[in-house]
Amino acid sequence: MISQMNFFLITGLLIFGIGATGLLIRRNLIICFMSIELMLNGVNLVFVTFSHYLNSAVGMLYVLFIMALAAAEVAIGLAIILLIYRLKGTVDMDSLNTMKG
Amino acid sequence: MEGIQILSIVTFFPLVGVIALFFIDRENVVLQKTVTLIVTTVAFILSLYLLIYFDPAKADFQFVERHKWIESIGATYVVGIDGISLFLYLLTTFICPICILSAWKYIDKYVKEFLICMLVLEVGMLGTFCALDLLLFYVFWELMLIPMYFIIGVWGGPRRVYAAIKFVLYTLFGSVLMLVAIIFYYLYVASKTGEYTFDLLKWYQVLPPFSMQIWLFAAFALSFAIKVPMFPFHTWLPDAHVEAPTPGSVILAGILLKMGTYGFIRFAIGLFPHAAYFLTPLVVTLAIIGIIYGAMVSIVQEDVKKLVAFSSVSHLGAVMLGIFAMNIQGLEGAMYIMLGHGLSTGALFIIVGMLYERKHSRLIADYGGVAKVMPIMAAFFSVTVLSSVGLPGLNGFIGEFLVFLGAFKVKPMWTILSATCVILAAVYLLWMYKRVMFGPIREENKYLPDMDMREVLLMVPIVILYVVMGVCPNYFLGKMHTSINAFLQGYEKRIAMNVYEEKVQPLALIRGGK
Amino acid sequence: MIQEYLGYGFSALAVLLAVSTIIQKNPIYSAASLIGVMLMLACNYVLLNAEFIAAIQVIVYAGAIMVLFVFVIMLINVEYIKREKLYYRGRVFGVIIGMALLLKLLIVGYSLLIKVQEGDLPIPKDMDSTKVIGKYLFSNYILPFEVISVVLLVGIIGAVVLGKKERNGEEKEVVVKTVQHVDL
Amino acid sequence: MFDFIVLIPLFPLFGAFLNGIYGVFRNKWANKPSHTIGVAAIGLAFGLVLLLVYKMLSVPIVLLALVPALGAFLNFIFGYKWSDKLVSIIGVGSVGISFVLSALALWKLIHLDPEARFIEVVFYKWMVSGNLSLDVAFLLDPLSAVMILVVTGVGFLIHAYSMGYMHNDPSYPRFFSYLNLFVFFMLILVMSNNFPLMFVGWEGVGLCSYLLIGFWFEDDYNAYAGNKAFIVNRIGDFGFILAIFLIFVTFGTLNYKDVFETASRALPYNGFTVTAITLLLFLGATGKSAQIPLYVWLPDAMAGPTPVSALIHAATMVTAGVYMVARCNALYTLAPVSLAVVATIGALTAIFAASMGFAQKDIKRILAYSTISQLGYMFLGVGVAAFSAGIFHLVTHAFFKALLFLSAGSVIHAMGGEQDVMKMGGLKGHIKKTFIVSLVGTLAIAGAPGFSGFFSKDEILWQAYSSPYGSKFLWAIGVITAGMTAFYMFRWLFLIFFGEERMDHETKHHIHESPNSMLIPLYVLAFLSIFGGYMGVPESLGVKNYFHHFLEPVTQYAYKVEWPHYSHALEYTLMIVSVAVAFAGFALAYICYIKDPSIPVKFGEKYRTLYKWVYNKYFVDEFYGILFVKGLLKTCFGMRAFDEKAIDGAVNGTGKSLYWSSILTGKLQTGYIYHYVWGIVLGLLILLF
Repeated sequence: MISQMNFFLITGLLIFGIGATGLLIRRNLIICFMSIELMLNGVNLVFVTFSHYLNSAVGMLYVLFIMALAAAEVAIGLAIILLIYRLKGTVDMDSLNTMKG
Repeated sequence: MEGIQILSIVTFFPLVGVIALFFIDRENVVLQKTVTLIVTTVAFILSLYLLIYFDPAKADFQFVERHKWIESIGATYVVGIDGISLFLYLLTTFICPICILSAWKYIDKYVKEFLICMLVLEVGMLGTFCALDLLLFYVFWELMLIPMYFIIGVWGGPRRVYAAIKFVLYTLFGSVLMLVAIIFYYLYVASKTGEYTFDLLKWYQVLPPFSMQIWLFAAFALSFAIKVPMFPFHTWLPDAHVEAPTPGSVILAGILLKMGTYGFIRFAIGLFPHAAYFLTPLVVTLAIIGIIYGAMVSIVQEDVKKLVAFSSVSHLGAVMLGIFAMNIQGLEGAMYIMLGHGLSTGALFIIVGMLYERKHSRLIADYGGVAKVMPIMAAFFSVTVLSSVGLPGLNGFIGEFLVFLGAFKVKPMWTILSATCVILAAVYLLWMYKRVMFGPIREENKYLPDMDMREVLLMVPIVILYVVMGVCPNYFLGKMHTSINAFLQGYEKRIAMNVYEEKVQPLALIRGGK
Repeated sequence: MIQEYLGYGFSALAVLLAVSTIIQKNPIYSAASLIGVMLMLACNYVLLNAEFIAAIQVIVYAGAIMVLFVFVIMLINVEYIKREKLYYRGRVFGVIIGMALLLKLLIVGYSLLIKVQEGDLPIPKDMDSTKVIGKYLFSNYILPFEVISVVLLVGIIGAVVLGKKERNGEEKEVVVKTVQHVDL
Repeated sequence: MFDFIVLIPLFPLFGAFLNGIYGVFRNKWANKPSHTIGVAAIGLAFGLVLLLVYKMLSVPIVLLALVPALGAFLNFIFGYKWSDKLVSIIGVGSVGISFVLSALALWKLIHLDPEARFIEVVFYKWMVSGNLSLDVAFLLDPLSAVMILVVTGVGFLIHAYSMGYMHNDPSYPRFFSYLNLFVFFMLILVMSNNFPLMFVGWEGVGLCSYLLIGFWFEDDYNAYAGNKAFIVNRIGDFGFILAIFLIFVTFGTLNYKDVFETASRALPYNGFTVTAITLLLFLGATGKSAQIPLYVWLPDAMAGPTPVSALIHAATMVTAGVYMVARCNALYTLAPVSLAVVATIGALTAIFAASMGFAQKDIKRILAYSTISQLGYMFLGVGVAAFSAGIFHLVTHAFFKALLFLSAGSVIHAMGGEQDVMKMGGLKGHIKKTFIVSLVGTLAIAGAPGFSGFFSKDEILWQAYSSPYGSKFLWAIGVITAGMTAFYMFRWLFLIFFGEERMDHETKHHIHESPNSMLIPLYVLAFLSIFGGYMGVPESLGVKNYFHHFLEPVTQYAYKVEWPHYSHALEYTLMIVSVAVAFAGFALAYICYIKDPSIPVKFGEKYRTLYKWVYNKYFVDEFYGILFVKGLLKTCFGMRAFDEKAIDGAVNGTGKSLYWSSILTGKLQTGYIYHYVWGIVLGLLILLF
């Protein structure tokens, strides 16, 4: 029982870590954005796992909230990416450093 | 008398003006000014209630109001005044209408915003003088900063932005340290009494150990010393004064500076007597340096406003000397100089402002012989200068006399050094007056208009107060005696306690917090 | 028992697809892999007795969100994007840091796992997850629920505002350029 | 019964107030409706103040005040044209009433027992702070009675004289306002019963002196002279106020009576405290009374109108120091060191200033140096504990020096503003009346037997010789100074009234005698200069010394020590010596300036350096200028530079360093998102460790 739970948890962590790694190694805004989605999904899995094994509905509720937030985030984030592309003609992060100090 | 929450009414009354101003047409400048003038005047008249019903025989705080504020951290809305704050409070309400009147022509852009700033500033100042809760005090203390920042930064002279930022950063620097000290002491009080509170009266009942007092006193004192301003922390003052518009300078010199000295009496010394006693030599040395230094630097200023600003450094040094003489004459004299300086320096700035309105110059060298064409101005100017010089019969003398007497009782050398400002004050002020008003008149100054009715009306109450304060000081001193005596007795009682044994663990205090 | 093995399988696939997501050069492939990850996770949710979440996962994530992604990828010049350099200084270091983070998370997570306790808001035995979620969402979590709805609304409005085309000259030029890119 | 003395200073104050307001606003109010409003308001205020005083005192004598009040009110209503007349009525009238009241006070005082001649009238409580409790209270004792009589009497005459002298001056009301204010402060000074109140008057007269010296402020020099006077006086005041503090700390009170009684009872003879107090007080006196080293302001003070020089810088204000030392005789007699200092400084000033008077050319400056010299005499008198002698000389000096100054004013008036004696001469025939009164004044100051100066100067010289604090040396200086005085005063007289007429034709044509309003005060003063001395005829001449006995209740402390007795014969001898020396001075002046006017020229050429030094007043002014004024300014400039560079530099430097460091740290913001992600992840890792 516990080993099964650990397995799901480890899966969640792995997905989170892969997402973080993706964020670190890619320069394409869209792929980075997808990596963030990956991280969110990893966390979601952990939540649901705990919800199941600890018999608490809180985890599932949080997953719902996270999904709603993710939806909003994607809507705005993609709109921003589009806008950036329109203004700059690129979504490569290397060319986006106007916030340079 | 019960039930009328007069202090809150007066303190927040200027906000009525702010609301009224929201509904006045932007173009209708005269109405805006009139409304503000009426509101501030009504606030002054209301504040006279305090003067009439103030019981000089009672040492406690009077007109006290207590309301819940932020219960979760134990902050309460407590206001009240005693003999120490009474006249400072009244001075504020008195100066404000005069400021509005002095700004009548001087401010010609963003009038509405300016008036709102002035009204908010008045709320902040009044609140600072009557707040008895440290958090409330801090809120009011910071509240003043913002309108003042705008007044200097928007309506000031050519280098206004520099001056405004210097003023705000300098003052903030001090007050942040004070905030840290307030929070620290709050936790200490909680660890001692188990009650989380910012109430000053409850804080007075706790006496922290010496090692802690030193640091807390230093934090408070630095904040107040910058505001006063004491000797090495004074450089924001000339810049702020020179750049600020007339009403800004008047408020700055007349009232804002007194908050530092008031804070010293009420908080820094009141809460940390041992540290104050221990650091007296340091503070007094700085005060004496300030007295002489301020006077000597102002001798050679070319800008009238700068001269007056440095004279403030000198006068406020005398206030500090009086406070730290720690006897009744010194303290009462310090209070009296505060009031007198508020009037006379305020009036000096008003007069300089009037000259500036006419000639658009503050340089002494641009004037000369103006008394010929402006006899009324010359008369008011001379009375004000003399009051600032400390001529007996006017307000300045009483305060200086008492302060120097108080200091002499402690250490004659203090007085011998600092009383040289009696000579130096005559040198810088009269020399300036001579160069501005006397001598042959220049061709281009021959047609400067004299003071008009508004300007005369604005100066007359001030001049009457000079004379009243100089001739009948007992009326004013009589209302202070009990409070100042109680303050001194409390100080002596507390200083007799032993605080040198206890050790505090600051980290434990913070971890033990709520 | 079969469920257990199914779980292992889905999880393994999810991880593999996740890796694929981040190493694909073409964003479209990445998106496809991501959809796969989400589907696999949905399967896992079913195994974990969270049918409602699984359904939402498929509908919202795999459906709505990923469609958005794909749209955007389509709008953007794919050819251009493909030109991204995949190998550069720091990438290896990035992988190392990512793995280190993963490891650390595992260690910390394990140490925390010991302290895991029974949670509140228990799931009654006779209720399925959908019902439980409904019950709690509209009682204990009503305020966050409302707040999240406002957030969504803000998101919608924000997206609309951001996507709106400006009407002054310079902006137009850029838009034209963009359209040309799409044509290509 | 003595409550009315409160009014003595108040009347001049009212006058000053009314004239001041009028002077300030008269251009504004001319032919305007606000005129009436302003006038009504002031009249009302005046009436209210009078009512207040009346209620406070409940003395019918207050009604007297209503007369000028009514006059003032009516005159104000009737407009601008009559204003000067009105100003005169208020100005002169108020001082006149004060004079009448002072005379009344003296009259009542004389009718009391000598022991009871000490009356304190409390006006109101001034300030209380801890154990400090001060009243605004007036003291009437023989000393202050003499002083108020001199102040109001001479003051009244000079006011009356000013009506003519200042006629047609555009600032006429202002002048009378200041003059009245001066009388007020002077009366406060002499009537106060405690030190701080005396200090009020002390500074107040300094203020009026400042205002009046700079009265014609369009001339830069006048304003400069006023400033110089005020600032130099302030140096003295610094000493005075320290003395007040020391007195308070020592005695716990500042009331004269308590201080003096405690002092004579409890303080040790020749103790440190009492010496310090008296020396500090004397520092104040040197400032106000123009003694070495603070005398430099007085010659410059002659920039003011002549009546001012007469009233303030000759008759009254400058003698305040003498009054103060006499007032504090209880303290001074306990401090022989201080007394010696006072006497020495007095004697030195007397001879030093007299020598400076030799070569001056300005008609008023000669008199100014003479005043300094005579003040030195007074200090010599009080310095040998002959307080009544000092005061006596103060009184007679007030008469004859006021007379001399006013005569000088009359001469200047006649010459159309010319002040250089080298451009006068032979005026005897043109302005005979002025000449006669000037002669009287010169004789009095030179100490011609029978004139007032003879008695007072002689008493001082005799006391300097015979007092236990005196010495033959001091006496010798005094006698030499007497000779010098006679010389330069007759030089002054001869240069103006005798010899050839050195003025140009234009001026000569316009020479005219002054109007009666100016001459009548001169006659009165001339009368006083002759006969004023007879109230203090020395007892050796077989008459009772009224003056001395009258002051005895005040100066009694001086007689606690044994005074040596000398024979009358010795006194006669000394008297004859001093008269002879004075006559020698006169003879020398006669030879030099009438017999053979070429002698001084030759002398000046022969001893060029000496002449130059004397003419330039030994370069003391220049020396002070370099040492103090330049030094102070240099220091101040240095401090300003320090303030701007070091202190403000440190403040701005902090700001600048923060600015640059923020620019540096800003470089960390590369703008690349992945760098921020790196930061986040690394931070997370660090946190998890």
